Amino acid sequence: MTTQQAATPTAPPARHVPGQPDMWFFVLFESLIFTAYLGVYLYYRAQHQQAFLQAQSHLTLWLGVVDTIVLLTSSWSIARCVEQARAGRYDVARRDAYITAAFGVIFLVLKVVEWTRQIHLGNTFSSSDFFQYFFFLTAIHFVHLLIGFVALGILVRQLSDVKLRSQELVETCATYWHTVDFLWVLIFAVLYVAR
Amino acid sequence: MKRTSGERVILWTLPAVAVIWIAAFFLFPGFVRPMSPRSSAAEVAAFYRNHTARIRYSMILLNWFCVALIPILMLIVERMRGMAHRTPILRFCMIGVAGAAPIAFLTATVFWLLAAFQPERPPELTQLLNDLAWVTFTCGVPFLVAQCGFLAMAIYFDRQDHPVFPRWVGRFNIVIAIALIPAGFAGLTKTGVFAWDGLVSFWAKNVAIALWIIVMSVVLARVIERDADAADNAAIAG
Amino acid sequence: MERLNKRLLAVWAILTAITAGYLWIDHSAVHGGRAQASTVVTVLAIGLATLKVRIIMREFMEVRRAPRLLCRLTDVWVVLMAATMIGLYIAGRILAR
Amino acid sequence: MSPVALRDNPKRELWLAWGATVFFYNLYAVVFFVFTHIQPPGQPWYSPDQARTWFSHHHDGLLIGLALIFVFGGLSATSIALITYSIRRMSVSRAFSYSYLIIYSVSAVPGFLFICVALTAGAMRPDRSPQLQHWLYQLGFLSFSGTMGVFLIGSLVWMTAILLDRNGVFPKWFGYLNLCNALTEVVVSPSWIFKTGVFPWNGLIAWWIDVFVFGIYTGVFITLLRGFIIREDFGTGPLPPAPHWRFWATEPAEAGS
Repeated sequence: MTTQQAATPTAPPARHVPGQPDMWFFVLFESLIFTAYLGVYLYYRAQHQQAFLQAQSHLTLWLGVVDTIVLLTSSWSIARCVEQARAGRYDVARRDAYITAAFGVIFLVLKVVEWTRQIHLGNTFSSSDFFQYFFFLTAIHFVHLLIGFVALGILVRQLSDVKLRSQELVETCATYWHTVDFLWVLIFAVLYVAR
Repeated sequence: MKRTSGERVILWTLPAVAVIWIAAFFLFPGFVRPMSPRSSAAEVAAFYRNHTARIRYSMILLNWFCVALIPILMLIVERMRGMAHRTPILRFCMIGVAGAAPIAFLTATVFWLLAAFQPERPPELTQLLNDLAWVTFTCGVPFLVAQCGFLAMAIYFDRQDHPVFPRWVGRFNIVIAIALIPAGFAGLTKTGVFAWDGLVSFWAKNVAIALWIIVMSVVLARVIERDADAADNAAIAG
Repeated sequence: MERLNKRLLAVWAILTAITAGYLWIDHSAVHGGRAQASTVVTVLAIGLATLKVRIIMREFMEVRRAPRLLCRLTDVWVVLMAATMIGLYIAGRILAR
Repeated sequence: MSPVALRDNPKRELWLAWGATVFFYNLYAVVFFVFTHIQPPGQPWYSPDQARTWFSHHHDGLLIGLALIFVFGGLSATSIALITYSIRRMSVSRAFSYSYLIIYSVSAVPGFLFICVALTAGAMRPDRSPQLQHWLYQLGFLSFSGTMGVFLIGSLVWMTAILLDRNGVFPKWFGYLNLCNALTEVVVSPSWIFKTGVFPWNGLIAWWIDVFVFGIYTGVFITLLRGFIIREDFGTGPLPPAPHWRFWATEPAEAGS
């Protein structure tokens, strides 16, 4: 009961599921839920195109592009982190995890700035159909990203504590973070670019 | 080793609580002759205007003491530890409903107090609050029914040479549960024995609750005395 | 000093390039200073986004090194997501007429 | 299973609680969808007159159906107790199990008692003024749907316990399903703000996607609880795998360590 699992870094076997297979259940299930949200949005958008286009023109596309690149960069960092951890270079891996967190924070700040700007423009959760979806989708994604910081905390703890180190858990946390990233890629495309 | 210290203290709070409850019951003018669901809005409003003070003070009392039975229920839950059960699951069931039932009653007192807070408001509003109070009070039996059911089942499963509670207590709980059930249907009619002022939904239900409290406290007192004596003997022997 | 993983860098560069490509798509959807509704732009945006999702899954999430079942499952999912979104958008457009 | 076998079965308490859980959720579905027509929900944008008509239209079904909930609603405690017990069987602190017990027991009152009281009061006097019927109508639906958010923390408590558990009581993927469920529970709260579109109490996103996820979640946990009872050995260490059907049984990790 008291002894922790002794996970020593080993070379990856020929083919293995990254992280706990259970996390992949979450990835697939949560993707379905988001597909449903985005599908509902696209369906209603297609029926009220002028209103949506008009409201959508208040968004700043390049800000969305910057958001996306920031999150992609954080994903890249955590992918490097996993590789370094696998190679047993835990200090480098931890540095990559901090870089990931930094880009995550930048994303959160950018989102808050964008929300504040839209609210000042008079675009709120209840002002128009488009902004209902905008605030809902960005906010629920925001919550996912906040949970991502919990995952990062677990990951850093795994890397820091010699007794805990479990490559599986590191990969599990990274898988969660990538999921938050690719969900944003979808949200960005349909909110900012779809016409 | 069971720790029974203080259980007698909790048990002896019951007579005090009972006195307060009985006082509050008779202080509230809507209980002694239960208010009729057939009263018009004007009659209901007049009732709240004429008895404002008594309604307020009785309901404030009940507001304070509606949770007073929880410590007694926890005594029962502690006794359940001694039953010949494999799992604590029935205890968890009891704890779950023990909290919900007083909160439901608390909600009813809030509606009564709200109606009496401003008796001069439009009669229809007073009647609405009065309806909500009575429906919550009368129909709000699910947790009590379940409580009796869980306890009966716990006693039935307590198969040992010296069961914690006598077997008849289990059957008694079933009878009480059955007596409480019709009150859940009080919304269906405004007249007759099933209406919220009727023989079944009001008198049978509330007498059943009173009877349950009396009988269970006597049974509990005996068990607690028995355990306390056993503890004393063990202390002397040790 | 650890070696830079060139493959991950290339993946990041491709993903960023596709993202920047959205600026060009958006530009092409504007006619006469006003944005127009466009099924082509929407389908292209969703298509590129799901392509990016697949790249993220394959490379960043290391699905390419995972058992074939997970490879196929994620591919099915990418197609499912794209088809659902595009299908509902087109269904909405048809119903709007 | 014959009654005699049940009497001697050491798991009888668990099986009865499980049976009561199945009964309760089925009763809930039948009452809400068939008897009362509370589901699919009434329109949030109804005018006072329409709300009044809704009450008189559903009069009998509402009163009978809700009376059944008034009588059997306390059985909701059985699933809570069973889940509390399952958390206690894990290798985590009992604080998790007691937190779950308290959160879900207390939530029962706003969760289902308020809607029953409000809609019973409305159906009892269909001749009440439309404005007041309208208020009861909104109280009923909003107290029912709008308070789903309290289950956020409850779900997260269960999730954390499952993910930390080393006894293999539940598979880890179910821990993550708890997170999916928790995140859809909060999506219902826009029903406090909107009357039309996809976010009110009958909205596609705020209600139906959530109900769909909750339905899957409930079905899964009832099935997993069954597996848990089958595997239960009344010990404190890792739970043995299911005797025949290994579908949901994760290998008790780090056994013997």
